[in-house]
Amino acid sequence: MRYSIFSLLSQTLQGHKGWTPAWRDPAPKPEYDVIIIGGGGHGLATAHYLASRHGISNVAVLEKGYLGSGNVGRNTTIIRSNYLLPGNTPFYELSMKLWEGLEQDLNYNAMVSQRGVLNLYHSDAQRDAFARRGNAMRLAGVDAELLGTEQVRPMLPYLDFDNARFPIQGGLLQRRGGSARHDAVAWGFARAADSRGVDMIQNCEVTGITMAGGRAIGVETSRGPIRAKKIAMAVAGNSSRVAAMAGMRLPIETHVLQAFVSEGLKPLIEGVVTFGAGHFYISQSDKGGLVFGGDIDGYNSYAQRGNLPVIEDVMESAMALWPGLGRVRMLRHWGGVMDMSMDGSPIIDTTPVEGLYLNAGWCYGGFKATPASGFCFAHLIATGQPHPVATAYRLDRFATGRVIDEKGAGAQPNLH
Amino acid sequence: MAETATTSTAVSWTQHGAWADIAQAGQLGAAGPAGVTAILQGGFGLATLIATPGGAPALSGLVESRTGITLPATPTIVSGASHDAIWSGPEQWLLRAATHDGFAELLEALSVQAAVSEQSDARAAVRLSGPQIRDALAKGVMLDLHPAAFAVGDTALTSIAHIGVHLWRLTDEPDGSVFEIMVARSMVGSFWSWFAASAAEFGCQVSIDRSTGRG
Amino acid sequence: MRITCPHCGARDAQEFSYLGAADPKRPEGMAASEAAMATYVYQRDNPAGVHRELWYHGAGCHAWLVVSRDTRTHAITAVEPAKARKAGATA
Amino acid sequence: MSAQPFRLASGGLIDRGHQLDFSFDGKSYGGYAGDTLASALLANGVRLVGRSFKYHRPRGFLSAGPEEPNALVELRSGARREPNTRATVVELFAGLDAASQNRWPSLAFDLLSINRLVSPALVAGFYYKTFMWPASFWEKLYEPLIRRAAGLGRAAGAEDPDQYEKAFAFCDLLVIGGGPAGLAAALAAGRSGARVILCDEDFRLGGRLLAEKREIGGKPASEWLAATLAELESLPEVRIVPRTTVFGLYDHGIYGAVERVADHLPEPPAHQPRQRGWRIHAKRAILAAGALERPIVFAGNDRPGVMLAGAVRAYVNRHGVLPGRESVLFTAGDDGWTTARDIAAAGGKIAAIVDSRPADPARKALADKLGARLFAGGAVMGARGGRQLSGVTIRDASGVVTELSCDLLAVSNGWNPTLHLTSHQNGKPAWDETLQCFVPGSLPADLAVAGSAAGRFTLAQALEDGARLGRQAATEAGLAATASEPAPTTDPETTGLSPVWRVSGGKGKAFVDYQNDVTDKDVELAAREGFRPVEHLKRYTTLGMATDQGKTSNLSGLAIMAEQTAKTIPQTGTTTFRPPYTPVAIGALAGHHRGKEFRPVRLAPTHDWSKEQGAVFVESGPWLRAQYYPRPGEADWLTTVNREVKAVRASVGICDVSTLGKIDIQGADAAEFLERVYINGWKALPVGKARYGLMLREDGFVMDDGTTSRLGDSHFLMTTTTANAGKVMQHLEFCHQVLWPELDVRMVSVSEQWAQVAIAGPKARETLRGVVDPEYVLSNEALPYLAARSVTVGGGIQARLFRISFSGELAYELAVPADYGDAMMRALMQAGASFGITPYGTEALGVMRIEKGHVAGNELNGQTTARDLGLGRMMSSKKDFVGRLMAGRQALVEQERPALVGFRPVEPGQRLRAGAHFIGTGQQAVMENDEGYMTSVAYSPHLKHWMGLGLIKGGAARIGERVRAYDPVRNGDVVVEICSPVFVDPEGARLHG
Repeated sequence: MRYSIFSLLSQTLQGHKGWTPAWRDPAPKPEYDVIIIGGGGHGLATAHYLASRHGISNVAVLEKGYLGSGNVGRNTTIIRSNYLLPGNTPFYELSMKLWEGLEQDLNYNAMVSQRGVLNLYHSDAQRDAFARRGNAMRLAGVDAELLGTEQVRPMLPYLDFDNARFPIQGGLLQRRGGSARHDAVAWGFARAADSRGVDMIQNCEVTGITMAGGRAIGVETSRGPIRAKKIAMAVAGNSSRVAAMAGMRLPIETHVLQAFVSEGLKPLIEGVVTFGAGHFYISQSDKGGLVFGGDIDGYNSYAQRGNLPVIEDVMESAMALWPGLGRVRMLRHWGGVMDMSMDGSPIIDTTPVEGLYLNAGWCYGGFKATPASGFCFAHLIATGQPHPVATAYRLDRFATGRVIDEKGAGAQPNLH
Repeated sequence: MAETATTSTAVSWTQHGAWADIAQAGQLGAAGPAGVTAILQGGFGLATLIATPGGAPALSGLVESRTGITLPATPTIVSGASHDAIWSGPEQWLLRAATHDGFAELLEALSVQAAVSEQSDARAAVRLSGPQIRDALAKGVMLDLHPAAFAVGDTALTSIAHIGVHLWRLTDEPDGSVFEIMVARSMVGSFWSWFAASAAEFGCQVSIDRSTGRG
Repeated sequence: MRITCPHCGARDAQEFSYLGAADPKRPEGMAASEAAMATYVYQRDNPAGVHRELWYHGAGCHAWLVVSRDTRTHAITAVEPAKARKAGATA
Repeated sequence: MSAQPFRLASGGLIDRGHQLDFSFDGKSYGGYAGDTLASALLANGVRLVGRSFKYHRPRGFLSAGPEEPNALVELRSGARREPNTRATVVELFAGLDAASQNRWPSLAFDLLSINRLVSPALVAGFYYKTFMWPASFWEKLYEPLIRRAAGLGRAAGAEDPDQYEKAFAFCDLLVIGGGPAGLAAALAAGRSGARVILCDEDFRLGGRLLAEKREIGGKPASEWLAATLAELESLPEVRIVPRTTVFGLYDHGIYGAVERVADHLPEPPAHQPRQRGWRIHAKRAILAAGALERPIVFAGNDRPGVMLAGAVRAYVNRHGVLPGRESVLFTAGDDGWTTARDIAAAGGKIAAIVDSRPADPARKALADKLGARLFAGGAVMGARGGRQLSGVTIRDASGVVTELSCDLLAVSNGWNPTLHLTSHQNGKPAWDETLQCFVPGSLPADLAVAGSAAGRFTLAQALEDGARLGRQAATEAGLAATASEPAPTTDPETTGLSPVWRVSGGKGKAFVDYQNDVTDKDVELAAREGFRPVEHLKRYTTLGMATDQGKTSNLSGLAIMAEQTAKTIPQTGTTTFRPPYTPVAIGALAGHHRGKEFRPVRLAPTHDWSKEQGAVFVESGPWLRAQYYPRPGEADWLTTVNREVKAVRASVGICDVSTLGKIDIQGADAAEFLERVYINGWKALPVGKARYGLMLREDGFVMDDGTTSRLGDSHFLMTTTTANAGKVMQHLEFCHQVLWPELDVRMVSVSEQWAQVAIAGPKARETLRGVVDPEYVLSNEALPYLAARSVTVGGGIQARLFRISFSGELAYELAVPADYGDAMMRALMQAGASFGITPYGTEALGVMRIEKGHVAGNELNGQTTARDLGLGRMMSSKKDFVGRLMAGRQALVEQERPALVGFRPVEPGQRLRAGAHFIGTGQQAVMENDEGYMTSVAYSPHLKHWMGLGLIKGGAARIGERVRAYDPVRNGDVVVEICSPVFVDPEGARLHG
C-alpha cells in the first residue's frame, strides 16, 4: 500500500488495523535470474535498482539474519560526498543525488536530512589539504566551502576555541551533507524492491557457492540450494568469507568500528562535525541522541564489539573538541565489522569467477554510499559494464597500482 | 673575520636540565602530611647498550668487570654502588652511572662488545615514594604494581597518559615502596602535569636531588 | 584486550600497534616478481577464526610479535617474537 | 520548610538528625541524609516529576533504582546541569537543585501534552510513512519541529567545570554488586587472602537487604550486614568501592567502571575529581548484581502512583517513606505480598490485593489479616488519574469489574536477573521456563554469576552462591581455600510466580516502554507490518532504546510479540544488552585528557630560550615549535618571516631542528640494512659524510626522507622528518625483526639526547667559529658540504657538526647534549651578534626550503612516488629495497602522473595558495581538466613575489607554460607560470660557499 499522510489518517480512523506487512516473507524459489547475497543496505539497494531501473525482478536477496542486520543498522548515519580523488568524488556525488530523491523514489521517509557536514582543521597544512579536497569537490560539481574560525565559532559556540591542545582554525563544510535514518533506509529499499517482486529471504545463510565449469551457478544455503544466472556478493565485513567459498582471496581485512550514542537531549548541534586533531565525529539524531564515533579498533575482528582503549580515545577527543560534553552520558556503544580494503576505497567489479560479482571494501564509509553502491552494482550486474562513476573501483587496481588512497596511508587497512 | 675573533669562553655553557622550569620544590596539592614524595633526579650518566647477536653474556661480563654489576636477562634492574643496569628490551639495557665521572671512558670501553648510544640528556627521572604512591600511580600506570606482582627490582617499559615511560621499583625504604620513572625529556612537562594532577589529592612533597650539583 | 609480551609480560593491547597478517612472506631479492609482491602487499586470507598476526610493542620493548588470536572471540592462544620465528624458520 | 507528610514516624536507614534542604522546580523541600532525591520527593508528597517523550504524559516514580524510566530530572544548574538524571539514584545533598524536563511552560501545565489529542496517529513508525510531500518540507518544516520536540533534558553545552580522572586496578576477583551474594563472595575470597575489589553502584552497601525486612542466622539481616562489612574492612587485600558502577565487560577480563567520587556533594572538594573512570583487570569476576522487577502492561500503567512493588518496599523500609495513603497491590506472585505486609507493618492501608493466580486459602487468610480485599485470579485493567493516580479498575476472576480509589498501586510481576554484563561478550541469555525469565547463557570462562543475577532469587541462594563462588575464585587464583562453612540460615521465603505480561480490555494507552512511549498497540502494529524479529521490533517501535535501555520494557515487548505471532518468548528472540549497563558520563572516560592535556606536548630543549626570545609557537604533530620570532612594531607574521628569511640569506640565522627524528644505527650489517630500506646506495658512503636518503613504503610510495651520516664503519645516524620519526622507527624495527633478523643491525632512537640547531647564512661559518672549540678547523676544505664530524664546543663538550643545508645557504647543523641546548643558543647568539644573527622559526624554514625546491610534509603525503617528486633517479637498479617492485607498477610510472615543478604568479602581486588545483588555460573548471594541485606556497622576500611547489601532469616538460591555479573555496583563480622548483641559487653557489 502507498504511504502518505492520507493513508496514515485513514488508518488512524480504523485503529491502524489495515496496515499490511512492509514486505512478503516468501520461501526461496529453486532458481532466480540474480541472487544477491546480503540483505543489508547495499544488497537491498541493488535489488531495488535492478528491479526499478533494469526491469530485473526475478531476484532474491538472501540474508542470514534479519533484513538490515549488518552495518546499515549500526552506523552513525552520516551522508556526504566530500571526497578528494577523482575515482571517488563522482560516485559519492551520485549517491548524494540519489539520497536527495530517495523518499519519493521509495515512497518511504528515510529522514534524509542535509544539515551539513563540517570537517574541522587545526593547522595550516591541514587547511591546505582541506582546500585541495574542497577544490576537487567543486571541480566535480559538489558543494564545498572553506570556513575560518570566525565563521565556525558562531555555528558551534561550545567548541573549545580558546584552550585547545590543537586549536580549531576553521573547517571544510559541505552543506548538502547530513544524515539519514539508517534502519529506514534498509526498510525503504526492501519494501520498494518487494513491491516489484523481489524475494527478500531472511534467516537464509549462504554456506557455499556452487560451481560448474569454472562458473558460479548457484548457492548452498541453510534453506537449501538455489540456482541463479548471476550471483552478487554484498556482504561487507563477511566478504572474505563468502569469496573464499569461490576460492578467492580479497584485498580486504575485516575490522571492528565502534559507535556511540548519548542519552536524548534537546537540540545542541545542527549538522555533523568532525574533529581534525583526533578521531572523532558527532551529530545529533532527530530523537535527540548525540551519535558519535572515532577510529576503528585497529585489529582484524568479526566479533562486532570493541574495547576500552578506543572508547576512551573517542571520549578524550569528544572532550578535547567540546568540553561541555563532560556530563553528557554515553547511553550505548556497539561495534560493526567493516570490510577494510587495502587502499581505503571500495570495489564494485566482476571477479575472476564468471557469474560472480563483488561489491565490497566499503571500510567505514558504506552507509553514505548505499544508494550509489546499489545503483552501480545493479548497472554492472545488468549490463556487464561498470557504471561510469564507478570505473575506478576495479579489483585489479592493486596489481596495476591504480589505487584510490584518499589518506595516503598505504596498504594498511587500519590506517585508512 | 678571523676564525679566532670570538671564543666560546665568552659564554658560560650552563646546563639546562630536563626538569628546569617544569617542577619546583615544595608541596603540591592537598596540605598536611604528604601522601606522596617526589624527588627529581639529575646529573646521572645514561646510555643504551645493545649486545651483538649472541654477545649478551660477553657484554655482561665486560660490564661486570668495569662496574661490578651484571646485565639482567629479564625486565629487572641490577644496582651496584655507582651503576644500575636496567633492562630495556631483548638484549638491550640502559646503563646508568650516578655521575658523569668516567662515564665516557666506560662507554668507550663497552663499545667493543655493544652498540652504545649515549642518552644522558634524553630522559628525565623522578624517584617516587610515600604511603599513597601506588594510588597516585594507578591513575596512569596500566600495570599491576601490587608488591606481590611488581617486586623490588622489577622494571617495565610502558606508557602513562599517552607518554612512554620506563619505571622500576627500588629497594623499599622505611616508609614503604620506592619507584623510579624515566620519561623522554621532551614530554616531561606533560608527564608532570599528569603526575601533579594525580598526586594532588594526597598532597605531594617535591624536592630536587642536588647531590650531584645538577637538577 | 591483553597481550602477553614474551619479553615484558601481560600488557594492555593499547601498548601495541597492529600491522596485519603474519604469514605472508616478502618475496626477497632482485628475482622476485611484481605479481608476487602485489599478492604479498595486498591479498589477505582474513579468516574468521585463528589469525596469526603481527603486533609491535611500541610502548614497551619494541619487539615485533606474532600473535595467534581468534578473530571471532579475540581469544589469544600464542604469542612469540617475530625475530625468533624467522630465525627458527631459516635455521 | 514544609513537613514531610509521607515520611513514616520511624524506621529507615536515614539520619533524621541530619536534615538536608533541597529544591525541585524552584520549590524548597527537606529530606534526610540517606535519602535519594526520589525518596525525599516522595516523602514530601511530590509524585509528578516528568513528562513523557512523545505524548508528554505526566510521569512519576516507577522504581527505586537504576532501571527508572520515568523520573528523569535536570540535576544542578549552569555548566553543571546534568539532564536525564534518574532521581531514584541521586543521593540527596544539602542544596541539591533539580528541575523537571521536557515540559513547557511548566510541569503541571505542559502545552505539548496536546500531542495526546493527535496521539492516535503517532503510532510506531508513523514518520516513515509521511512527511514526504512536498520534498523540501521535510528539512524546512517537519524535521525542525520533530527535533525541537524530541530529546528530553537540556545539556549545559558550556565547559564542564569539574575534573575527571582515570585509574587502573588489578585483582584476583572482582565482585560486581554489594548485596548479600556479592558480600558473601567477597568475604569468602577475601578470607583466603585473595585480592578482591567489590564495586557497588549504591552509596550504601547491602543491596536488596537494605530494602527488605529479612533475617540471617536468626537475627535481623542488618546485623549480618554490619558484621560482614566490618570483617571485609579488616582484610587488607579487600577493597570496597561504593558509588561505583561496573558498566561493561571487555576482552580478557577487563571491566569498565565509573566511580562517582563527588556526585553526592554540591561540588567536588579541592583536588578531587567529580568522577573516576576505572579500567579493572580481574582474573575472575562474580556478577552479583541482583535483579530488576518487572512491571505489567495495562491501560494507564504509567500514572504517577503506579510503582513496582519492590520499589515500594525500598521506600518504606530503607527510606521510611510510604508513598501513598491508600494502596492497591497487583501481583502475579508471592513476592508482591511482601510489599503488602511491609506497607501494613508501616501502618499503611491496603485497600485491595489483586493476585492474578487462582484463589488460595492461605493467601485469603493473609489478605484478611492485612485488612485487604482480595481479588484472586483478578487483574488491574486500568489506572485512572491525571497528574497522579486516583483509582484503579479491577476485573475479578469471573469478569466482574470493580472501581476502587487509591493513590498507590504496587505492581509485582517477578524479577529479571541483572545479567547485562553477561551479554557484553556476545553471550546470549537463555530462557528459563520454570523461572519465566532470561538467565545468563554462555559465560566467559572467568565470569561467574551469583544469586538473583543468576535467577537464584532467594536470600539463602544468594548467600550460598556467593560463598561458594567466592571460595572457588580464590582457589582458582592459586590461594588456599578457607574451610567451607555452611551458608547462614535465613527466614523462609517463597517465590511462586505466574507472570502476567499484559492485561487487555482497559481504556487508554498501555505502556510497554514508558520512556519512549511505546504501547502494546505499537507492538501489535509492528507484528502486523512484519517487523517481527526482535531487532526489527526494537528499531521500528524504539522499544528499549531509551535511557533505561529497556530494563523494564524489553521482556514485556517480547512477550506481546510472542503472543501476536503465536510463538514462545524464546522463539521470538532474546533480550541482549550492550554496554554500558547504565549511561556513563563522557568526562569520566576522558579523564585528564582534555583542553591542553588532550595529548602530550613535546618541547625542544631550546624551548625556554625561544620563549624568552618572544617566539610564537605552532603545533607540529606532537611538538610545539617556534614558528617565528616577532619583534615590536612588526605589522604581521609575514613581515616577521620576511625579516628572518632576509637575515639568513644576507648574514646568518639559527633555527632549532631538534625535533627531527634521530636513529642511531650500528652493527656489522648497518650499511647493508640501509641499502634495503633506502632507495639509494649507502655502502660507498665514506665515514664522516652525510647523504640524503629517501625511503618508500612496500607499496612503492614515498614514506620519508632525511639525511643519514656515517659516523663509523658500522655506525650510522639516520635523521627522519619530525612527523614520521615514530613511524620510521617502527618500520625499521619491522624490517629488521620481521624481514631480515639475520642482519647484525642494532638501533635505538637518540632523538631526545641531542639539541640540534641549524646555523644558516653566509656568516654561518664565522658564527660557528665562535662556538666550536678552536682545535677544530671549519674551513670549506676541512669541512666540505655534507661533512659530518664529532667536535667539541664550549671547551670540551661533545658535539656533532654536520654541514647540511635545507635553506640552500652555507649551513651547518650543530648538535649538543640536550642539557646544553639552551646554552648553545645563547653562545651562538653571542657569537653571531656582530653579524646581526637572527633566530628564525618554521615559517622562514619553510620559505627557504620552497625557494630551494626541497620537498617536505606537504609533498610527502603518502600519495607521491619518488618520480613524482623528481627523485626517481635516486632509485638504485642494482639492489632490492623496500618498495622497489611496487614502485614499478604501471600506474606509478606513467608519464601523465603529476610531477613536481615550481609555480609563480604571472601578476607578481598575486598571492598563491596551497591546495589550488591546476586547470589548463582556457579550459573549463571541471574534474576532467584537473591537472594537479599546489602542494606548498610561500612569499619569497628574495624574489619579492609568491612562489609555489606543485604537482602537475607533464611536470618539468611544461616549464614556461601558463595554467590557472584554481581555488574556488577561497575565491582564488590565479594565472601561474610553471617554472623550475628551484627559485633561488639554482647553481648551488651559496651552498658550497
